Amino acid sequence: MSTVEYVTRDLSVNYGKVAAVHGLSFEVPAGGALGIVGHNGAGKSSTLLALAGAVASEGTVRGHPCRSSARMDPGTRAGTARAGRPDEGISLALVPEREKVFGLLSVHENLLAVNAAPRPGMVGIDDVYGFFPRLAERRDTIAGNLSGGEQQMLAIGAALLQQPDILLADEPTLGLAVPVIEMVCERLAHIRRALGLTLIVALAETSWVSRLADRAFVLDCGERISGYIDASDGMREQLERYLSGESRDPSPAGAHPLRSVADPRSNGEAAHA
Amino acid sequence: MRTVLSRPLSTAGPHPPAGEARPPSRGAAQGDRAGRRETGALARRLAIGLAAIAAVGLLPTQGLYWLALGNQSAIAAISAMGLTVLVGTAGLLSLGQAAFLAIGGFTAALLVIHMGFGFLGAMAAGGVVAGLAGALVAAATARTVGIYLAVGTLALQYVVEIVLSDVEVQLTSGMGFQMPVAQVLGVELTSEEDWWYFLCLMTFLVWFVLRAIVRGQPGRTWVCMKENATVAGSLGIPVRRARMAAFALSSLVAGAVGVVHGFYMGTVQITNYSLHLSIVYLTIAVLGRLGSIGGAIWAAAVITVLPQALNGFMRALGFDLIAFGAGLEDVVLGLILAMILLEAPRRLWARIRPGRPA
Amino acid sequence: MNVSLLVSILASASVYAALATAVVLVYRANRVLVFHLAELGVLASYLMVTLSGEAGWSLPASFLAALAVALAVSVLVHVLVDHWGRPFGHFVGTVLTIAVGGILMGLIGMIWSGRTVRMILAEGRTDVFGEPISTNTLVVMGLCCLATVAVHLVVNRSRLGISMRAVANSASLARHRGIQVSRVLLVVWLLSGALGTIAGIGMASLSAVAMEGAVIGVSAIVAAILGGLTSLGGAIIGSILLAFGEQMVIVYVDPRYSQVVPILVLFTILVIRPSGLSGRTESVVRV
Amino acid sequence: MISTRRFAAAAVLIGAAIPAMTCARAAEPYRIGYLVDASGPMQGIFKTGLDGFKLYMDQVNAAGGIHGRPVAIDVRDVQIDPGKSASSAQELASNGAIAIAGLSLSSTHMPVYNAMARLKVPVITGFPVNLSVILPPKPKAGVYGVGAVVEILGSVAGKMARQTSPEGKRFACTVFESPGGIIACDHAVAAAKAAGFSSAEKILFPVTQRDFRPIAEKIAQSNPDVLLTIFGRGRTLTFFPAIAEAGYRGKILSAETGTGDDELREAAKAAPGIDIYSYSRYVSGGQGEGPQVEALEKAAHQAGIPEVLAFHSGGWIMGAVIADALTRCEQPCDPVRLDAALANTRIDGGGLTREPIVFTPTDHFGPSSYELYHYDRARDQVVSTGHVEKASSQLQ
Repeated sequence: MSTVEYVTRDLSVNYGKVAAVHGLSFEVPAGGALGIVGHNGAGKSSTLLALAGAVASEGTVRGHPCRSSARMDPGTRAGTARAGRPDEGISLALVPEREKVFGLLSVHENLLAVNAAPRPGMVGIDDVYGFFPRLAERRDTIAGNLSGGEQQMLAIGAALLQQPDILLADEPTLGLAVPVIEMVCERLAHIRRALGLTLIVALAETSWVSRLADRAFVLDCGERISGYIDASDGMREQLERYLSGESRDPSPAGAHPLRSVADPRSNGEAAHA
Repeated sequence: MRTVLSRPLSTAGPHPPAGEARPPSRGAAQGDRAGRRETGALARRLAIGLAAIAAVGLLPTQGLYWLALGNQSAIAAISAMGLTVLVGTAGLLSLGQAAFLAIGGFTAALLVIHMGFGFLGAMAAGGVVAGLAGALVAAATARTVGIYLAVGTLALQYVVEIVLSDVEVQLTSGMGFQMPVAQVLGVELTSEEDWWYFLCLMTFLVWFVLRAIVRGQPGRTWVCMKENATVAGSLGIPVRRARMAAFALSSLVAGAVGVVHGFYMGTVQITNYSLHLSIVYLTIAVLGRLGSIGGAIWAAAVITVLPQALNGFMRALGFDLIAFGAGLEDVVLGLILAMILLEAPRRLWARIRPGRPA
Repeated sequence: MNVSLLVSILASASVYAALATAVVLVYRANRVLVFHLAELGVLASYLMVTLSGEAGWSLPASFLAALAVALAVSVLVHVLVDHWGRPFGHFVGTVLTIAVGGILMGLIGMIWSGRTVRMILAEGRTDVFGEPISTNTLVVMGLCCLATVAVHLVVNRSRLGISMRAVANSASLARHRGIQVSRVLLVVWLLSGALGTIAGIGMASLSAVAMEGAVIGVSAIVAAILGGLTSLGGAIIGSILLAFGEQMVIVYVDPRYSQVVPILVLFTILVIRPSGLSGRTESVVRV
Repeated sequence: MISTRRFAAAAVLIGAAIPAMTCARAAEPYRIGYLVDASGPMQGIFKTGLDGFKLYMDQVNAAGGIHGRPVAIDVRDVQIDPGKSASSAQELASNGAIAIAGLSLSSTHMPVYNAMARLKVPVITGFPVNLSVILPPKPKAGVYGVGAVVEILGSVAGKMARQTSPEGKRFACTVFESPGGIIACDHAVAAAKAAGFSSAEKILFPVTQRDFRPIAEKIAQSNPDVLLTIFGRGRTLTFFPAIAEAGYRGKILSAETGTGDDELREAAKAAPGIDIYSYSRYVSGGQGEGPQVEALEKAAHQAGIPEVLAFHSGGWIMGAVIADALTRCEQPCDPVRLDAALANTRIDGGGLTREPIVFTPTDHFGPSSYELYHYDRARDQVVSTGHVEKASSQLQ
């Protein structure tokens, strides 16, 4: 396994006075798959947006959203990255939560409407049709008329065309039927193996975490409240415990010094400049 | 305090980014600042009141020309106040305000010349008919919002212009209705000075009534309707009726002032009420900070005096102005409208004094 | 219904189609209804007639110069509406174009002070089904149709067109897909400026280079709304219907009501079907 | 609420304008206010009239002015906006103007008359269009006209139409939609029927109409023998080619309310196969002969004006009327005394028009005469046919 890791260090996202994500740090090995689990409003989407460098204009991002360990100075594991933006060399593609496809364009046009910098070993439209044969059949239908699963496949296909090093998927299982979710998980695993793709997936409930990610952690109110939980039989129970608030790890290394562990509610107040 | 202008013109636009919560209020520090702001507002209101009374008294001494300008800005102020209620409070953009003035003016002309109505009677009748027309327009365009409504009122402006010019051609073979001298409670309004005192009184009354309405229950329903019509509907606000009331009130005011305008000019003819006039009234309403009824008064004064001041200034510089002036006025008017819309003054002001958050 | 009337209707329809396509193009991209295109066309026609007349330039050269100025103005309007105006919503953008229209008319008034000049693109007559039609009308019709079809092809066929339609569909998703939204919007404004110029010059040579030429701006918006404001095909259908209705009223009813036709049709459409004839249901809030 | 800072800023703006406005009071010349459409749709007609007026007044000032005092002309561009006309007239009157001259489209006349009646300042409306309020028996006080009263303009057209087409049956009149235009067309239609035309119709179009192709189709279909056009400048240029293309081959009689010989020639060249006549109260382009004609030609030549049009002649005559009234005005001359002087004016047209200009207390217009011209395609010249139609100010 290559030792290159993608590191997120002390990330925080603010919309005006409201802190959506606060002092978040985590790593994901290249080619690995990391799950971010948390309730609605925990800051999952804001984290993915910050990683992709696509936070809305009103939001401000601080810290290092995504740095490649290969380029960092080995000693201090910090580097000359631009604050608030992912490193230059890393390409990230986001599969959004709600608005996934251009509903008024056909499937093929959706795939054409991707503007990506050319890279060696390019993923072409034919490769996407290879990964998702169903899309090849429905090539000329208007994306708005596709089923939920097909739209999800199309969204993933369009993300792949951006030649990503890391694929960010925001709630890929939301609103899909169980057999469709099975198919999406199987396809994602196949694609990761074929392209050596790193995957970060945000999920609100725990039933499919083990199928999609090698390990996961729990996010609550913009902060990380658990260490890494590896994909195993007991993964679901552990995650449920964190989600229900039963247990809570003191925030791991790199937590924000000012904030006292005991009272998570005070983060918005004290931190505001 | 959130500036009113940045919200009113946008209809059911995108909601603020998800997750924005109201910041918790701060304890004692805010209390005394509110107190200070309260007395500050009182002092300001007093100063403006005094300035207004001084203006009413002083202007006649400035000579006829300034009186005429004062009268014209008073007429513009009253119709702009009506428009401010419609566009600022209720968020319904109308490009047809001049059409309602025309409806009021022509109604009065017909009643005065053919039925012998008096000035006040004609003014009431003109206002009511225009108000009904406004309610009808609101009912007809009920299913439209935002830009479609604007284009709908533009349609009204054209239709009224065509129909009323037909009426004018048939009845007066195009010369317009020659209005008799206006008589208010026995007093004949012949000289500019008489008109000045009457118009100031009317401006104050309309300002007072509109302000009471906007601050009262109708005003609140309109603001809810402006923020989000669907939510307002779900809260039990009769949106369709509130919308018709807003249109009716605004066009009632426009109709009444249309009659006054007809008597003041001595002639009622369709060319007095052009689309250009509607856009000028919109500029006045926007310049006067939509939502603040009083704003329309001083904004009307500025927009009426500005072209003359501009011409006088250019003439003082010795420019040959004959073919140059009219174009310059349009450019300046357009620039003012654009600057206010982009809140350039406020943003510029904030940049000059970085202390205060923009 | 003789040939010359039919040609006259088609010529007007082609001018309206060019302008309505520009209106739809901008509206789809950023929900802003543009009111300044006709004034831009009048400015371009005055520039062209001045250059080709007094300055003695050739017609194509003066056309390109006028086009360049119009495109520069379009870039300014793009910055004004899409960058400075963005926080205030698309509604303020629309009123901004009204202000820009006023400014353009003021400038034209100051420079050319309302002169009326005739500008003919091509002299002489050609026979169409046996009836002599002035070549100028045919040239204008050809020019406008060519421009409209070219824009339609760009939007529906080319990659640039697809990213334009993507931005029109959802600007935020387009950003996720790596599309430079503001560059696409700039192209949209440039195309609409070019169409406005060609339509303005076309109508000016059909009738006359005059400040009153700006009145076709409202007709173009009416044609665009007839077509549903979101579909390019609808804009063409709307333009043909409008030109046909207007000229029939002039010839068979009374010329004074020619300006009423587009407005009355629009009024009824707005009341019955606010989203216009074709096109997807616009996000009209049911009140 | 209004913030005091913003209100103060507005007050400063108004304050700055006051000094600029009142500086003219001290000067000693006779001040004549002049309203003109210099940048609107009718600019070709009214601005040319102003040029003619200035030519005359420059000549008067060069010769030492009137009673030793120069005549100053304060010009305001009011386009065709009634509101602006009235307010500009008030501004000029309050700046010391003892008379208002010129005025633009007929729809702006009544507001100016009403505003000036309040201030008892006389108004002299220029060529071409005047409303019938100045005709006897009871003309409006303080209002005079040297142009062409639309009723008379129309009825003369009927007779001229018979002159151009002795056996014509169908007559049509087309004009833009303004008070003056509509009244003129009505009277033309009536006079044409009286002169023996079996059918006569009126076709109106909006003031802003510039695309005449459909209207030309409509007229070509009804195919009148004589078509009277009462247009402003610029419309003839686009109407004639359109009607030619629509296949009309009859006669066009252009009322001299706005064409001017130069534009008539250019339009005629673009409309082959149509016989074009025009008629006007004032001669243009060196047609007539007389002292005033030469003086105007010479002054225009010096001022670099390429061709003298009927509007120059109209403006020149208005200058003569006002200068004559100022000379006879009881000193010190003020608006009321000037009005008294104007009320008994008699000056010779000097060749610019056949009938003298006569104003009396009961007739503020006087007799007028109209000459018929024909466009001679061979010599590319608008030539007089010698036929003159005299019209008294008593409406039949």
